[in-house]
Amino acid sequence: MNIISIIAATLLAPLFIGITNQTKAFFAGRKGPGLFRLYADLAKLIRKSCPRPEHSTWIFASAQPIALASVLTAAIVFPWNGPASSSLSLSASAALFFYLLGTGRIFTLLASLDAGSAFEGMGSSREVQFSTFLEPIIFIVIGFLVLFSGGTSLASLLSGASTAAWTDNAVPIALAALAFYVVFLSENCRVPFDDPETHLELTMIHEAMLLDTAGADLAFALYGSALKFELTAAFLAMMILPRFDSSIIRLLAVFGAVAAIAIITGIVESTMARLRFLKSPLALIGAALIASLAIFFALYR
Amino acid sequence: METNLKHLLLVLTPVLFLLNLVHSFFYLPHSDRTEGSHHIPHWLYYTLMTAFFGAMMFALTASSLPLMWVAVELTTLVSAPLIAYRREKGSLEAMWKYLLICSIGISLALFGTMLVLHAETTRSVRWYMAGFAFILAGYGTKTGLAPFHSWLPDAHSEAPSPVSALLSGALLNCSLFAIVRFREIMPPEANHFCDTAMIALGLLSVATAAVFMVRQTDFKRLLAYSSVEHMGLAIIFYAILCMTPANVPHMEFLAIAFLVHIASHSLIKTALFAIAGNLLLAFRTRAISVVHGLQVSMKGHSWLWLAGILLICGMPPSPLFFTEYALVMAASLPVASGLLIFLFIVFAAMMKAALSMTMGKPLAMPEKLPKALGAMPACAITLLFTAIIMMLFA
Amino acid sequence: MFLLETIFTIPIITVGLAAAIHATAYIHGEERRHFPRFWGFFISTILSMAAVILAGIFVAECELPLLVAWEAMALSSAGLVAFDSTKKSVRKATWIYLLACHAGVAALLLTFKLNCSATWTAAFFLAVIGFGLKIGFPPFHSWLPEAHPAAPAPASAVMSGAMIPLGFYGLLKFLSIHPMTLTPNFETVGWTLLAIGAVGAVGGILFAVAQTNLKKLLAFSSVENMGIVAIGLGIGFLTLSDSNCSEKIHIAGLCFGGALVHVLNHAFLKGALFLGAGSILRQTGTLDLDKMGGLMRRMPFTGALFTLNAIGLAGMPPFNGFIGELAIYISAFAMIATGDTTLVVAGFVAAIALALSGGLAVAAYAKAIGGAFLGLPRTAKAAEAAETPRRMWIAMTILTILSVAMIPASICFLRYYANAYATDALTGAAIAGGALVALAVALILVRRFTCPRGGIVTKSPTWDCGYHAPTARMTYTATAITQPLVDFFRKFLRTRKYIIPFKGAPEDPTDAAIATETDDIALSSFWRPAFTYIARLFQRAHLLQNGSLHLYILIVILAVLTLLAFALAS
Amino acid sequence: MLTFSEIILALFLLANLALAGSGRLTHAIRLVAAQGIAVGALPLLLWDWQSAGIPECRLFIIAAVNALVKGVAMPMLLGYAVRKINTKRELEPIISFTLSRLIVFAMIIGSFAIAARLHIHETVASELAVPVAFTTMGTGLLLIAARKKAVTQVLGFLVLENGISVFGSGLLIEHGIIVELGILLDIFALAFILGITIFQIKRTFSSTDTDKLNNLGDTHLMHPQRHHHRTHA
Repeated sequence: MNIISIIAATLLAPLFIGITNQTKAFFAGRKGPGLFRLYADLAKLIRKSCPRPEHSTWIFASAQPIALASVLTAAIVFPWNGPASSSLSLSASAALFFYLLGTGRIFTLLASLDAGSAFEGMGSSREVQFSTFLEPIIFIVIGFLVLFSGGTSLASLLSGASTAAWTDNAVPIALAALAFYVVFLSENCRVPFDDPETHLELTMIHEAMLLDTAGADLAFALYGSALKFELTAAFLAMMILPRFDSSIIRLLAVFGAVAAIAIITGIVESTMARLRFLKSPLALIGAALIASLAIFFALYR
Repeated sequence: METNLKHLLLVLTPVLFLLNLVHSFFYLPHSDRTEGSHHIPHWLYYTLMTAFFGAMMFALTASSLPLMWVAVELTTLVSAPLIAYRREKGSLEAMWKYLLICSIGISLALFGTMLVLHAETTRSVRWYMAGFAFILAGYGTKTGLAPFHSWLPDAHSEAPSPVSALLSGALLNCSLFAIVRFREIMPPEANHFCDTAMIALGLLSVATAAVFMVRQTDFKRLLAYSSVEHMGLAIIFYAILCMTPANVPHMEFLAIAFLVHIASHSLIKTALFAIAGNLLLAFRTRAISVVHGLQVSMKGHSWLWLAGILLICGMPPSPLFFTEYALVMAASLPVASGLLIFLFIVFAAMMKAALSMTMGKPLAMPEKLPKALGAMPACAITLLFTAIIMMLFA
Repeated sequence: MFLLETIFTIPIITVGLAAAIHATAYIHGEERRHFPRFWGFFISTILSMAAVILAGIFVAECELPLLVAWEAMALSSAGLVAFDSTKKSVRKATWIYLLACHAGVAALLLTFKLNCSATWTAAFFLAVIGFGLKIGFPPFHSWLPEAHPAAPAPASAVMSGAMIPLGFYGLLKFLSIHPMTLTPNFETVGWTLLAIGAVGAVGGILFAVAQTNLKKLLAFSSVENMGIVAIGLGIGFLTLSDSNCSEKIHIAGLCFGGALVHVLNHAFLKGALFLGAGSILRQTGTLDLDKMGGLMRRMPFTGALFTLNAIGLAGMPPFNGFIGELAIYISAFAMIATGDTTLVVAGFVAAIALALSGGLAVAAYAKAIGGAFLGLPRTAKAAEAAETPRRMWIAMTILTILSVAMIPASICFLRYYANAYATDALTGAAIAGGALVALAVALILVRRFTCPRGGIVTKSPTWDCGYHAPTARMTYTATAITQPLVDFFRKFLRTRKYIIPFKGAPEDPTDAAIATETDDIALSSFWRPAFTYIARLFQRAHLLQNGSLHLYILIVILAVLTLLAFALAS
Repeated sequence: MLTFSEIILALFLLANLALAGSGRLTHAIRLVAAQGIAVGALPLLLWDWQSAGIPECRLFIIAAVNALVKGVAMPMLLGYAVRKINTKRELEPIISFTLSRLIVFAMIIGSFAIAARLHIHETVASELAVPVAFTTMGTGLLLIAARKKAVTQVLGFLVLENGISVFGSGLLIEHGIIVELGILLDIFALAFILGITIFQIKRTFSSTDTDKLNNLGDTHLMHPQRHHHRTHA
């Protein structure tokens, strides 16, 4: 069961990106690239060779596989099946999950610096700034979940609350979810913070770091970000969803919720303009305040 | 305590005298060559030096208190011409101040002696206390306790370095001994006043030394203020010894620490003054800012100077570390904290000077010094550690 | 038995050994003349650190040996700091370092003087100051960013890896003098350490982010890591102070264990990083990150080892730096889970401080690795740099191997120390780390097979958005990488910008640049003004010794009258 | 006899007032000489002739030597020095003569107050001797601190010593003849050395104004123009 859900998750990941893009196309009145576009892209890219910048080193060569490996590991430790997950997932700490995502980030960062391009440097410098602000918000949210659920492992945090507890804590949960949604947008380089569609522009963050990445490496990078999108969305989904007794229903519910989040993200991206860079940290600090508010609600209810 | 201190000083003073006498044999000729020959004749120098030594021994062994006064006054008289070994403006001024301030001080001490002697007949505590106040001021002047110390930096910096060393290492102790002698005959009712006054003066001395060492520009004055500091420490030490009841177990340890403090200070300071004198000869200046980069230009002296400064600041393995530890542990909290703060400032100021002198690139190349000049400080420090080892095994 | 002693002895031996190997090659050329001085101070530093450990065992009976060893350690390491004795900055650093050490001993003297149950709290705060001056607790850390760049790299490695943590050893020994019955004190201890640790962890790494001098960066990162250890210990004591928590012994064990593990991790990782910084200095002659670049190709072993250790110290899985932090995270979460308000607040403070410092650490080390090793060389010297003699990177390898060994070792240790509390999570982290490595290898193999032509890669110029001939001057410098972050915290960091004007023709501004310098805020805004103020004040008092005999005699008269009045009044 | 000693002591006080207000060097030296002779005579005057009989010859010797040294030798030495160094015959005051007199007057009152605190209850003479001694010492210190010339400082020092001697003889403190002579010898030698030093100062500084004697000190940084560390070419 566990392996099946992990495999399902890894296979489904590009689909959710497709859902978001389709939603955006719908709002823009376009036909859109189709839900399965990313699969095709990946299949094409994986078979291409990877030209590398002249001055790059083993860091550049190994960064994308390592980055993807870390996201995959995060997918492995993620408790897809709630209490019925594998013992590894059950015991894993939330800190491990997010630090694994961080490992991926630092290698992407280093690779972009290795290329020695001014644009990639710019992207990495921004990435560094945003991830710094994200980290505390994530841990405030985790702290809230710990307080709420009483457990410390990722699985117990995301096991979902009983209906009574859920209704009692609707406000703090909603606040925490809102804060985490901001984190989700920033972490996955979505619109108010970054624009995944705008390769080759001075305004981008994540994609800028991949300017010199090509071929299979680019496939790894794209797939990694899709998987990260799915994982963080699943985290958000499991925060909100109540407790389910059956694993399968639970898994389906999670994927359904992730799809919903993908659609919402598409809507958000279609309706919002990108923030100015100087404003972005302020938005993240706002999210931190929202998350803290959730804790106060939970503590002094 | 009195007899212990006396015995110590009776050993220490001749040792210091001999060290400085031998050092003078090498120092004076070189000094005359580099600094001009306008000085008192050598025979007079050595005569006065010996007389100085004699007067100090006389002060230590004098049977009665007035006789001790005579002896201490005598030390002033014979050491004054030594300070003005070279007849030039600075040393004359220093000698004049030394004579005048110390004489006033010593007159006050005479007055105090009379008060105490009279109190012996009347047994009046008031008289004892008034007498001790004058003794503290009078002999305190000679000991170099603040605020009576104003002659000390001038005299120590202007005198030839063997004389400075002897003044700092031996003379100050002798007058401290005079205070101790008087303190021992005070009646118990006067204890509180005596000890408080001694601690207050001691703290003031340490504080004054700290204040004047900060941004000090003259390395011999730096050492002079360090003497003020250590005399302050010694008198606090003694006051605490007096305050500690005799049956306290660490009393004996404290008493030994007091003696060790005095002996170590004398030996280290002698070494330091000798090094300072050599540096003065080599660079022809006492300015800290000119002596720079000894590590490159005078390696041996650089190490000696650093070692000496660290030892006098009470860095282990300096015995002063242990004595200061004992002092802080025995002192009351405000005194201990005050002491630690001022000692820290002293350390900061001394290290600043020492590092600026030893490290860096040399600004001026020093003159070549005869090898024998470096022997004395090394000798003094070796002596110090020999003494420690002897004490450890004794 | 002797657990604490063992843990704090390990870095002394290992980092000391590695540093010694490194030093044989680090000190080269003209400097070899000073070999006796270096080795004299180096060996005495190691010996005095061992003496501190030994003296710590008997601290409850007699504190004097500890104080002596402590001073000896300070003195001999000051000799190492002063090694490059002709430089002005080194002189300044030596002075500051000696002052810090001496002030520490002064505080410790008072600590032991006050160490009885009535004045225990005062003694504790003094101990925090005294040992904190060695550990680098803010605001007493100011000597670190001065002394580390001044000292030869092997000395920095030993000082940062082995000596600084001895402050914790001393602090824990001090706390162990008094029996566990003084529970109310645990709260004081806990909150103090937690607050100091949180400020140190976040503030330290924030300043590290802003540095362009590699060793200063590493020094500030030591402040951060010591802050993390303090956080661990702090929440441990807070847990113990809580009376109604059933699992408190286990949670506290995990906290303490995590802190101790982090001490070791930091020792190995930071030791290797300082050695790496030394290798760079030796080969390029600079520590300025903006003047390096592209060293990974020229110094492959040093570069790879530095990179691995830096990522490890940033606390990223699968490296060992993560395990200690994870233990502290888990215990912080466990504290939050208890629902007790005190513990919840403490847990949040700890978790947020750790998270923030973790995020900033990524920035700092990305800057260090990126600035030094990646991209293109920015100066001729960096372009000409060659790999170091073999034993220099072997020394780093030793420490790196130890770091890797720390992963299973620390899990075993924590299992033993925390009574198997939350061992699953730690083991899980290790397994996940293993999985990560395995997956990465697998993916690289996959790429090899899917790529056409058997994975032979083509090299092309860097794609710089249309500009086809990127030069070294176009790549992002270390300063530039963290510029947005530094700019965001400018009020706190007070970074100064220097515009280096171009010297050539205006139409070809090839040598214009911007350099930044970030001073330690405690030094520039507190210590230096305070010291200058006191010095000025004292200098004004020098008027009392203005040479006028009349004034002197007036002072004598007044003093005599005061003494007399005191005598007659009492 | 006791009343006579009281008159002498009262005259001492007047001499102090006169010294404080004296503007001429020779005049001041004469006053000090007079004080010196009085100090020498004081032990004999205070001697209880009726009951104690004729004192030992020791007392006479001490009195004679005291009077000789303090009343004759040292003033002569000073007078010689003044003539030799050819200094101006005025005392240059830092504190004006009037103010100095007022200060001495205040000292007299203060001394009586201090003496009262000390509870003296032996002889009538000593009751007066202690405050007189205090005042004389104070006047001496005042002269040292508040007059510019080096010679005046020596003069002040002699007054200070006179005050101490008054105290000693007033309380009939006996040191024994050797100590007594030793003390005297010390003071004489001191005066002698001070005199020689004044010559040397005159020669080196071409002035005996003590204002010139303030080159040593710790205020160099505040007065950089005075910063002169000895550097020989």
